Amino acid sequence: MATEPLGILDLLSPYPPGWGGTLLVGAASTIAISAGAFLIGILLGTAGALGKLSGNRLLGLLLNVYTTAIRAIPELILIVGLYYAGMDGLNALLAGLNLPAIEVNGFVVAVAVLGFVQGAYMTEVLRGAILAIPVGQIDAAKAFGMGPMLRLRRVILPALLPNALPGLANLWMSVTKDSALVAVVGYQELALATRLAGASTKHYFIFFLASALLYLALTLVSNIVFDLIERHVRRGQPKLG
Amino acid sequence: MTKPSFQALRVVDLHKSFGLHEVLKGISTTASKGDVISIIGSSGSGKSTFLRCINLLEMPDRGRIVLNGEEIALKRSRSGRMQPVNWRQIERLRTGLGMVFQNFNLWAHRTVLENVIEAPVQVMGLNRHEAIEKADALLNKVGLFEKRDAYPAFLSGGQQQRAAIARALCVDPAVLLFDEPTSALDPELVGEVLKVIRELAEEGRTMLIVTHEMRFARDVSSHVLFLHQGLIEEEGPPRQIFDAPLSARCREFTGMLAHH
Amino acid sequence: MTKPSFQALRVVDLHKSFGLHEVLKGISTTASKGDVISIIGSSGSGKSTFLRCINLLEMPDRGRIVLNGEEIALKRSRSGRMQPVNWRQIERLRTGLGMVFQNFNLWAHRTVLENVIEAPVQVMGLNRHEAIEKADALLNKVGLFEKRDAYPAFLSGGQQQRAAIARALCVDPAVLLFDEPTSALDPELVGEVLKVIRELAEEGRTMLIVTHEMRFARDVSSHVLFLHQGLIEEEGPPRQIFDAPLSARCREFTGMLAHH
Amino acid sequence: MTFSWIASYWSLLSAGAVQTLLLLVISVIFGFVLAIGLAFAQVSGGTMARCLARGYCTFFRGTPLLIQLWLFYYGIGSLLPLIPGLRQSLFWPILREGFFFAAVSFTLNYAAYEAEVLRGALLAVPKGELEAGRAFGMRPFTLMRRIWLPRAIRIALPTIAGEIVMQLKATPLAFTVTVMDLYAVASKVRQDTLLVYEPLIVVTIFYLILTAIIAFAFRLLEAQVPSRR
Amino acid sequence: EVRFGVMNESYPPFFAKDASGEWQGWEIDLMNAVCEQMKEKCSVVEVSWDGLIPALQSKKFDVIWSSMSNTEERSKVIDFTDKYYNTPSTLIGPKDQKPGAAAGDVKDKTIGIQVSTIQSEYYKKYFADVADEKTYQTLDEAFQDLAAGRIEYVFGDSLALDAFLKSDAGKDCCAKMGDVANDQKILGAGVAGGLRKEDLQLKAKLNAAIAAVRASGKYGEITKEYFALDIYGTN
Ligand SMILES: Nc1ncnc2c1ncn2[C@@H]1O[C@H](COP(=O)(O)OP(=O)(O)OP(=O)(O)O)[C@@H](O)[C@H]1O
Ligand SMILES: Nc1ncnc2c1ncn2[C@@H]1O[C@H](COP(=O)(O)OP(=O)(O)OP(=O)(O)O)[C@@H](O)[C@H]1O
Ligand SMILES: [Mg+2]
Ligand SMILES: [Mg+2]
Repeated sequence: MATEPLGILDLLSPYPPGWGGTLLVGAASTIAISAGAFLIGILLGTAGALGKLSGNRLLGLLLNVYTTAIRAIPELILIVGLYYAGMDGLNALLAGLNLPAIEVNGFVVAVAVLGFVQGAYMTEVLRGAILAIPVGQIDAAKAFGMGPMLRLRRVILPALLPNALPGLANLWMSVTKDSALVAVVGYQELALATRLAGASTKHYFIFFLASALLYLALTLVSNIVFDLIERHVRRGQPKLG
Repeated sequence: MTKPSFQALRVVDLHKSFGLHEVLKGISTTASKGDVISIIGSSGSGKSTFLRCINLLEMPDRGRIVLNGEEIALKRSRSGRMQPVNWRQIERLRTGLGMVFQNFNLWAHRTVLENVIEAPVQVMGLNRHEAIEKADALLNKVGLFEKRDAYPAFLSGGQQQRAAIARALCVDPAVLLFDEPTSALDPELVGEVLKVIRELAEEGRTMLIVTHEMRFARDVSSHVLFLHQGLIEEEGPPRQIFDAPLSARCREFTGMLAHH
Repeated sequence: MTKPSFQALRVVDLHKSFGLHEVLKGISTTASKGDVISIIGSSGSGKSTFLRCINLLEMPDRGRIVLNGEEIALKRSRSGRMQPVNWRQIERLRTGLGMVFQNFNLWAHRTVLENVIEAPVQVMGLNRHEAIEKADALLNKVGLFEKRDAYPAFLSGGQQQRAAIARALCVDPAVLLFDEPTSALDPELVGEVLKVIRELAEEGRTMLIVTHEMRFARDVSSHVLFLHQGLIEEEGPPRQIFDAPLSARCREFTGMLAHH
Repeated sequence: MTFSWIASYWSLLSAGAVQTLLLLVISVIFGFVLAIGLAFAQVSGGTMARCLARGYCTFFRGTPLLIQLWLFYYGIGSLLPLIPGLRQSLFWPILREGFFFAAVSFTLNYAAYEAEVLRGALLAVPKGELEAGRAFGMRPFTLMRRIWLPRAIRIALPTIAGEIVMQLKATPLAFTVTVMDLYAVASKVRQDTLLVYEPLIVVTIFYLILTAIIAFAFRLLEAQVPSRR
Repeated sequence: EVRFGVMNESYPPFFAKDASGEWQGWEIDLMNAVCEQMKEKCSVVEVSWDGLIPALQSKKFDVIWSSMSNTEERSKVIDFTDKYYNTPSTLIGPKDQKPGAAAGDVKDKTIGIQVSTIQSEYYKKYFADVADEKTYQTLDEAFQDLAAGRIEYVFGDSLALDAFLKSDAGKDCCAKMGDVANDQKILGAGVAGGLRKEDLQLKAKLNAAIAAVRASGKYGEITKEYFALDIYGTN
């Protein structure tokens, strides 16, 4: 393979043989995967937290298993297990029923798995946040005849957000980095693109720096968004300090 | 529908324990439309718990609660605790109940105005515009109009209490539960609240008021309950309770007024 | 040390605004050792703000505060706000001040007993054992001994208030700031608190008491301040304020007592 | 499923488990202490401290741990030998090992995440309770130690447990700097034997036990102060 | 159609993805030659190293073509074709170090080895008693540590090591210490295609094609483009 030396700018140029385009496409995938997983996580987490707090013994037990086990199992085993073994099992079953085999996109499986994992973490984050809401606020909602859904939407969610946001922001930050796992199912995002570029050109440092900057940019934007939300949800709160 | 509808509230043999501590040992009472019932008793005697049992914020251990002729259907779960047969019924009945909490419990993330219109708009489906109009009138009445856009954390104690009163009134409830609604108010405002309560009673609303201000209880109520050691030690019209109590304990309690 | 030590507290020309809203427009007062000063006034008139300025929980915009002959050194920061010259001084002076908050502010993660002994042990360095002994005596006095191991969230309103009172008394402060210390208490307990306050005054402690209970104010205080629109509208011995007020506004305010 | 390989890899596995545990314990303990400082700096520090702490958290949460580890180990670490005499010194045995760098960068990274959680929890403490402390003359440090921090930690307990588990899951990254943690051993087994699931299952069981212990310990802590609900 | 599973990370010059997403390299060229020989249509499926085996087993592709060394352990799980290349194993170290690749030379030194390579097997058998091992995920990392003086040797495939010695970073610091003594059992099996155990037909076809490509001189042609020496190895 003939590799004439390239300057830094050439290496990062968005068009081949520069790797800039690959990195940017990877970054876009990272955001897509993370956002998908994060949203699934929020839904599962909210349901999980409410379930844990519902006082139902059996449900609580199940959810404890969910949060303990899913957080403990390495994501790799979940993704590989679900995508390969799970799909094989499913297709074997379908074949047994004389149905055509289905092919699920690895991307979908990866997002679902990451979302499922995020949900386990969020269950605990949100449970803590709900517990930190003064009971009286929820009592008041009940006393005015609000049903569970309305209570959730109008009182619990807005009141838990200030407490939950830092935990959620952390989860967002870490899912943008965990999304590297989708490589296992043959999908390429920022981390893998970086390694590819590094290995192909041996200019590891440049590409790690470039991708660190991309991640940092993503973080800065996320920070701004989270700050804005936090300022909004803390609007009724006096300054401590 | 076991009772004629002029009976706004009936509580029969209400029991409630926290752990081993039995707070209510069988409370029964009846309130007709337009009644104003004061509940007095020493601190920790279970007054708040009684009010909170009526709208099922605390689940009673035993007893029946009948609101506007409709009995709250309770059943005993397998673990032996009471629970509602149908939460929908509870929610429906609660919309007919207004409550002012002892510590106000305003929603911290909403302004005073938003606190007041929350239930009318979200629960009763009132149009937002109308709700605001109504809320403004109420806020004016309790002298809080200029604080309508402030968040609760930035209000004085009395202002928070007035906001809580406005919030409870804004849902036009048939039965109002007031837990020490004047504890943070100055005498003038106590007078205002007294007036409001009288108006409400004239409109036919029923009120249960927990209070420590004997003078207020005497002025406002049609009937007084004296709670002692988990039971109604004495009840009757204010004149009896305050001027000629039958029980020694009640005499002692209300008599304190004169001592200092 | 500009003043003789029998002057426990002197406040001169205290101003405080929240944003554009000027709450205190120049309050001056002096309290000698053993004085019990009641502060009355309508809701939102700035009574709590006044108390909170004295121990610098709110930073005054202008004014001087002298505690036991020692003036709190304040300076104006570059942004034009007041700030203490030396936080250490503030902390030291605060240990000589006890405060009962209007909404109690008990520490939710500590039991009643732990709440009471916290400051004596952690701030004053009292031995834990002694502190518990002292706390138990105080809890007994306010009738809360049996709740000593309960967490605040599980207490009734009056029980919380009594815990807050015990907590403030346990540091043996020379000056006590009470913000409506009897708002959640029944008449019997109000009588108890009254007795305690009289004892404390006899011991030479100085007290500032915000209250809405005029009868209590009359019975307890050696001096009454009537706050109105950010100023002291009238002040004097209770007999003057309640029986023959000079200002029309004061007459109206205290007169309400009789109206209902 | 075949687990016959366990016998021949046993010593590696147990050494790996020890490395995993050590990394976790070191980073969580030191990281937590650092996080407390960072959180307070953001909540009640001066402008300078606030900006520094915020920048720290943004950087360490914003870039992948892997890259931080690389920067430390291959960046700073490879400059170290240039310091004269260092290679002969007592520290070299530590400084040449990846473990030291992994522990340091895990600690710094964990601190950033934990600081964010604590920051939120500190802000969730009711203002009145702090004022009560101040009104009794508590020094800022006493207030933090007795009221603010314990109260905040209680609020954040479930999230803190989650952060610790996440840290556990991050330990495998240490392999990129040659630390053979349990996961790395499992990866090695996977590549040696091409068994897909079995080695990971062993890791999973270890993680499960650790996670269950963490969850249980935190449930006990939570139960210390009963909540009304 | 035969689908070839290639690891989705670059391993130049054997396989590497360029910036436009095309796979290239010696192994890819060989794959094409083998396919031509088999008269089959071929495609590349890329999966991460962790996904190779499960993907093979769940038939996402048919043969692993990703510089995977044939070892005894591994052939318990999958089947291998005949080898298609095998390079000698070499030790490199700092310039000022005494050359030599016997157990006596590496005594009390630390050797950097990529995880799960045949060299790691070799180390276990010959060096474990006298020298320390440091395990790396990739050789590139080992090279950095070698340059930084954290380890005294890197033990690996001679091609990769030579490439490093020729690079800017390697030129100044390091030199070849010597090839290790051969052990046919560990080092002889070479790199081969990985197959599902039941695919005997495909195995036979691939073996025939590899042999034919080698015999026809095509193998040599491809190799010349990338390497200066024959990489098929002895025997
Ligand atoms: N959630 C709870 N768990 C345990 N005990 C409780 C709980 N709520 C109240 N109690 C106890 O029950 C008793 C009655 O409380 P309640 O709040 O009804 O008193 P109250 O009559 O309203 O008193 P106050 O006048 O002081 O408000 C008190 O002793 C209190 O400590
Ligand atoms: N932190 C704050 N920010 C803005 N406004 C405030 C704040 N605290 C109090 N206020 C306003 O200052 C005024 C005085 O409040 P303060 O709490 O001193 O009243 P108060 O005399 O104690 O009343 P009450 O008897 O109702 O307790 C009120 O109008 C209140 O809304
Ligand atoms: Mg009560
Ligand atoms: Mg006040």
